Amino acid sequence: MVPARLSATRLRMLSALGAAGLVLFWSVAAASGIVPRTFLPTLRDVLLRLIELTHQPFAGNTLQNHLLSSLGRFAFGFALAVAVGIPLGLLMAWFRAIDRIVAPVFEAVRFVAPIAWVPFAALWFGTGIGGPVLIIFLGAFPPVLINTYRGAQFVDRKYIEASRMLGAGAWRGITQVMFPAALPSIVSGLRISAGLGWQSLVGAELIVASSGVGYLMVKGQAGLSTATVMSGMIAIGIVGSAIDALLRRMQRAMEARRGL
Amino acid sequence: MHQRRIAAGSGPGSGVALFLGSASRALSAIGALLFVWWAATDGTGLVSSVRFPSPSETWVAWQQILWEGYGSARWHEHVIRSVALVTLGFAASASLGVALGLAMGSSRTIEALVNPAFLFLRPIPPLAWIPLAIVWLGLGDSAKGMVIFVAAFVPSVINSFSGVRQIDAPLLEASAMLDVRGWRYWREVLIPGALPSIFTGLRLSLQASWTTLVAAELVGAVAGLGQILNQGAQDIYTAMILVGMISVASCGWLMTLALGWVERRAMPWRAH
Amino acid sequence: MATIEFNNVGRTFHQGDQSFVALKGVNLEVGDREFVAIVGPSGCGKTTCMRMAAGLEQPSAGNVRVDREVITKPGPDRAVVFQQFALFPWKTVWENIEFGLHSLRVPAKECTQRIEQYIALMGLSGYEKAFPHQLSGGMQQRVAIARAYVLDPKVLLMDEPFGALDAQTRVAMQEELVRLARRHPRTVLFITHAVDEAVYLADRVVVMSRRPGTVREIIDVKSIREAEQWDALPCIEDVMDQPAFVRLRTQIGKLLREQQGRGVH
Amino acid sequence: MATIEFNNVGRTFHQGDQSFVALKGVNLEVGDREFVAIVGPSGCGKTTCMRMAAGLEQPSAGNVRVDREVITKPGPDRAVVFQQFALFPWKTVWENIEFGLHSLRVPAKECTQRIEQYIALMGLSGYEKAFPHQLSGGMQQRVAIARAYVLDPKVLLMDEPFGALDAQTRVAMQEELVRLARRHPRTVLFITHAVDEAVYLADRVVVMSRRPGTVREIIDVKSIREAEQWDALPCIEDVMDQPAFVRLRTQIGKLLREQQGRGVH
Amino acid sequence: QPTELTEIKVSYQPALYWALPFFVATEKNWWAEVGLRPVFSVFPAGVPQMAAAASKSWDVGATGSVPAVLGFLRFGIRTVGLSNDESGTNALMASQAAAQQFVKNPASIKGQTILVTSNSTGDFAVQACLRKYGLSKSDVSIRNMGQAEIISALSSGGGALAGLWAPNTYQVEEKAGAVQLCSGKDGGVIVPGALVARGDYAQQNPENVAKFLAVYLRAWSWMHANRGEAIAMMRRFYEQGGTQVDDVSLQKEFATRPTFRLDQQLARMDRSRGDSEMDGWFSQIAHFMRGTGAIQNAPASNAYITEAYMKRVNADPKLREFANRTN
Ligand SMILES: Nc1ncnc2c1ncn2[C@@H]1O[C@H](COP(=O)(O)OP(=O)(O)OP(=O)(O)O)[C@@H](O)[C@H]1O
Ligand SMILES: Nc1ncnc2c1ncn2[C@@H]1O[C@H](COP(=O)(O)OP(=O)(O)OP(=O)(O)O)[C@@H](O)[C@H]1O
Ligand SMILES: O=[N+]([O-])[O-]
Ligand SMILES: [Mg+2]
Ligand SMILES: [Mg+2]
Repeated sequence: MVPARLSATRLRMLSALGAAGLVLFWSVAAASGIVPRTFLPTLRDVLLRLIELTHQPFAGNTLQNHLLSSLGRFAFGFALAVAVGIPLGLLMAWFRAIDRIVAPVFEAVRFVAPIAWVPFAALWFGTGIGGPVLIIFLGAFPPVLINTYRGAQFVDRKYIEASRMLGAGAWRGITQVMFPAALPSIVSGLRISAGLGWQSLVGAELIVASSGVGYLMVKGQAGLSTATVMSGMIAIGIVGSAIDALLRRMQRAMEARRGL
Repeated sequence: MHQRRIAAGSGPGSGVALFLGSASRALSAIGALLFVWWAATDGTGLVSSVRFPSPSETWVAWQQILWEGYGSARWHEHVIRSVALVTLGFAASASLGVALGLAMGSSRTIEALVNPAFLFLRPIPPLAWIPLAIVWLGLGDSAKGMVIFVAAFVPSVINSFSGVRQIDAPLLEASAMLDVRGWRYWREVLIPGALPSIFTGLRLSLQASWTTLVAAELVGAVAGLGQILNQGAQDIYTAMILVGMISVASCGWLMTLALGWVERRAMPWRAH
Repeated sequence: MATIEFNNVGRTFHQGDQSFVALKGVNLEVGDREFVAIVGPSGCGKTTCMRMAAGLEQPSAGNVRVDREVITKPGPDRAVVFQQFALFPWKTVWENIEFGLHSLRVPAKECTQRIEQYIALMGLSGYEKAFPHQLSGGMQQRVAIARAYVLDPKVLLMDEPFGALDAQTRVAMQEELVRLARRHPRTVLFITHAVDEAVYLADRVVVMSRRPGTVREIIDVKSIREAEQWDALPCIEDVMDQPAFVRLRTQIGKLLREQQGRGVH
Repeated sequence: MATIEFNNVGRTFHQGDQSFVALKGVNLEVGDREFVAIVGPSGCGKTTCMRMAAGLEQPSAGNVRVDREVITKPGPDRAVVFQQFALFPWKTVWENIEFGLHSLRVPAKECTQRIEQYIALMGLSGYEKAFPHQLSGGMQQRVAIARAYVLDPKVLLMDEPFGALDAQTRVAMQEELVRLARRHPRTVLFITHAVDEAVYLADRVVVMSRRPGTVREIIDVKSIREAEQWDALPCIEDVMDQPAFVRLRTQIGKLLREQQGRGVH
Repeated sequence: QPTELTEIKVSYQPALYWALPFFVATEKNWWAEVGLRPVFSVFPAGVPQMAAAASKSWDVGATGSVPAVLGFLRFGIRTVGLSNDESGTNALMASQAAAQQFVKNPASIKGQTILVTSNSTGDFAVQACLRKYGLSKSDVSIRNMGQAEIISALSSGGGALAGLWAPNTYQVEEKAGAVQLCSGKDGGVIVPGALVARGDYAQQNPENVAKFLAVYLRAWSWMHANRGEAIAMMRRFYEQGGTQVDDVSLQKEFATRPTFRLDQQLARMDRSRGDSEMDGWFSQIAHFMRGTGAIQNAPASNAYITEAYMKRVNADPKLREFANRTN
């Protein structure tokens, strides 16, 4: 049975319950002392540190400024991944020839970690914005491409056939049929990709380190300040969740439109 | 019903033929790539070897790691360690991730309960877990396994989840009418219906496992392909980094081929 | 015992900010082991009615009861043949038909026997191991019908089940359905757009009016059929030649045409 | 000028290791502006024939030509109404109908006018902005038909287009199709499982035999229709009352029953 | 003539002792006095710093001795001076729990696992210490990890022995009670820090390199003369780099890490009687790097260490005076 929709209040209640569970788990683990406080600070410690970081600079910047410079790099790399990944995925699904050229290379290269490219990124771009953007791009690109490609490939043939029968060429077939049909899968890909792009940030910030949440976390780790590291994680978590929430909203709007 | 028609004439090839087909295609792509690489570096000197290693330099590095070793082990030892680690982390996280994704997809209550934690923990880089992994699990394989697990978990969950949500409503209704519940509902309706999407997720999880390996092997690796990359980066030994990259890429590619084979077996109703 | 009751049922859909009344004040009682056919113009809400009886949709007003129980969810006591047949693409013909039987805990041997029987009956022999995508449209629909019949349910809900069948198969199916209905009478709600099919099969024919859909008229066929002993006639063509049949068909056809109204000229 | 030729067409499917001959030695010529209907038992290969004419599938043997050109791919010169109507779920009714017109570079104003005309004709007024999932089955099929008609193509390929329509709409559609076909004659290949529909609409009726599907017989209707001046009669019921019509229907029905053979008793 | 300032791209790593002069000189506005306008780029480690030289992201700077040698081999980076002698702060550390045992009986290190960032100055110091204890590399098992991971492991009990450098050494001492067992100095080796310049840049702009060196030297001269003020600036500089250590450790930086005045630099670089002292130090480093497999052949030290720029500072009376100024 299609899972029944829940009322808004019920939904909020359950979500709150889930969040409370997470906090409880953390508190119990921290209080139990199984892990020394240096390594698992209490929620309170972390929140205090988080607040402190917003007005007291650490590693040269306040938390929000670190976040801002990270976001800038992320936006660049992610936008590039989307701009290349979606069209390429659709083209690969529509034209066999492109698929045959791109797929083998891509299938191999995507297994190389974005941070493994750090040395090359540093060699090619030095301190320029290109290095971090390349790293984030490498992280964010594969899920966009794969989900677009597979989503497009698994589009019910009858739609593709209908569009061909109605005289639509490659352009309209791709943009008006394949793309909307694959959209649910593409959005799933975007969600994963945003997550991975955001994660590659730490790697990206290994190249030019004077700002960014990744930099802040590395510094916090070296300074044995787990609260700082966790503040960074929370900041990343919040921003990442916000991006994800945006994408999920898109996903739901689409589901509703199609009566799913 | 119309999706069948496209490939109908050829019929599903045998696994071996498919493998050989994609292998030969890949080989020709690799050949072309090798040539372009050679032409750009050794051939014309367009790209200086400061920026990118040439094939000859890479060959030398390859010989070095093959016979003398690099990063405290020889090539095959690195490969074996990494493949074992990735397989373990991937298998554990994929099975749990798919299960959670399916559960979230099938019940809005579970979705609402799990979402806060999931959404929040998800964007945290695997790298960021390393200090905690060290503290919790020490320097052994379990710490590395944990980092790989965390990374591979997410794509499995998301794709399984959306796979369930994409199943045609009439099919779910039909199974409700036929009173199919519990384990049978999962095995015969939800899982097969979500399978294409689940496999998309598994592919991404496999990739995440490999890409996280480099990070994971910061947790004190005795051997492993991530170790080649880390050490190569510390030594600015670009040719060796490339050897590491090619090794990782080949391993990942081969594992994907295997996954593709499983996928075709698992979905006999699809015209491939 | 199995009855279906629609008590003042209404259904409103929301399209953006507009709301749109599809059904209003539908009252209908299907007696135990009664065969009721619904005819009505396209879009008048027939499928919606059936989905509510199936428990796949909830009424916005009133309620639907089966055996006096208000329906809230689907159940195996009511088998459904959908307008779009909803076969599982990942199951073979055999597995699709077998699927619902498992929930009924039918012994394995009887299972096999029943499935084989319906596969033969539906002319699907030789296709047991084919997947739905390898079948023609008509064959797929036959599988969907077999999947419902094989359950031998108390209530059978059928939404234009013979729509995609060729004429011959259709006649065979209708005759089979009549035979089943008479031999093991059960409660059937049957949607069709073919008036003669409705008259041939049903005890009563419900004519629905267009938007907002409601029950326009209910025509009793059973009393005439029993009076004229149609069931004794060997085949459908003979029934259709009966003057009473022709009269009923004309009457219902006229009612329908009245509902047709605007739109298609 | 638009003709369709099937030259010794065969089609074999592979199911696992087995191969299975669906069509064998099909020869058929549809003349320019001729209306040919195909009837045949379910699964005999009608849809497969049409898909080959559409260019969606390739014959395993022989070839299919339109205007003497061997068909290799789909094109807007041949509009198709599918058995399963394949509306785009993400487009509204209006957008679905509009889709094909874009490829034809019809001026925007004429576009709007033509779409409006067919929306009215199909009784879809008021549903322009609805999505397919908000429509009833019959309404969806009418959108699919409008989507093909609006293109005004030289060749029209229709696979049981009226299958899901209610009787009244169906008659209206048939009359409309006849009117269109007579006023702007075009080449039509029309699959149906209703014999009277075939006789009413077609210039020639092709009866196919079951597995492996091939042309069993071709019946000329046109000469009789012209001789008896059916087109002068006001409505379909009148045509169906003509003795020549009844004779043809019976003849084709008998042929079909012969093909039915095993399976459905 | 403040409008005529020449831009020079300077690279360093944050929160390190030898980078302090850049901070001080900037605060004091000394760059402009020699006609330079520095543009800084900061790197988390020597490796990306060297790699960025390939795209000319910087012209001059300071770095560790290992990256300096690597930088020459890969990208033709020249070593033009000494930043400091960090022999005392590249050290083998023991965790709080294990320290007692190893202090009492260094021989018990045999068979243990040591966490090091391989092919780093820390690694170099650890190997020197092992030699001092009469052990060889094969007597222990070495694990390669980043410094941050080593800190986590050492302080959580995940590891007992590790090679670290300052200020990481202070972090584990202060916050996890770790103990320094043996420094590079104890092991009898010198771990220098390098002042570097991109090869082609140095050749084309010898004047700018000399000015850069003069500014760097002046900062040290001033700091040694004004210790109190220097410590305060150091704290600020470290905090800016995300490192917080207490005053004791800051004092220790000055106490344990000698720096070199102009005359001392020249003396260490003097090749009039064969190889210079500095040649010897770097040769040892290069030899060690060959041992780790980082490089195939150790380059001759005179290929990358050039005293020409230091001499240039000395030859120019104005620059010489500037470099030695203590105010
Ligand atoms: N989910 C929905 N959202 C909006 N409108 C809907 C929805 N489902 C059905 N409708 C509307 O309700 C009306 C009744 O639909 P229903 O499918 O019950 O018709 P029907 O009588 O079965 O028609 P047909 O004979 O063509 O199958 C239609 O006008 C349709 O547009
Ligand atoms: N992809 C396929 N793989 C295997 N068999 C197929 C495939 N497509 C069609 N067939 C077989 O070919 C035969 C003809 O199918 P087709 O859809 O053309 O029949 P049809 O005459 O249109 O039937 P209906 O009237 O039921 O729509 C059927 O027996 C079907 O099982
Ligand atoms: O500068 N070092 O990274 O040694
Ligand atoms: Mg309906
Ligand atoms: Mg068909």
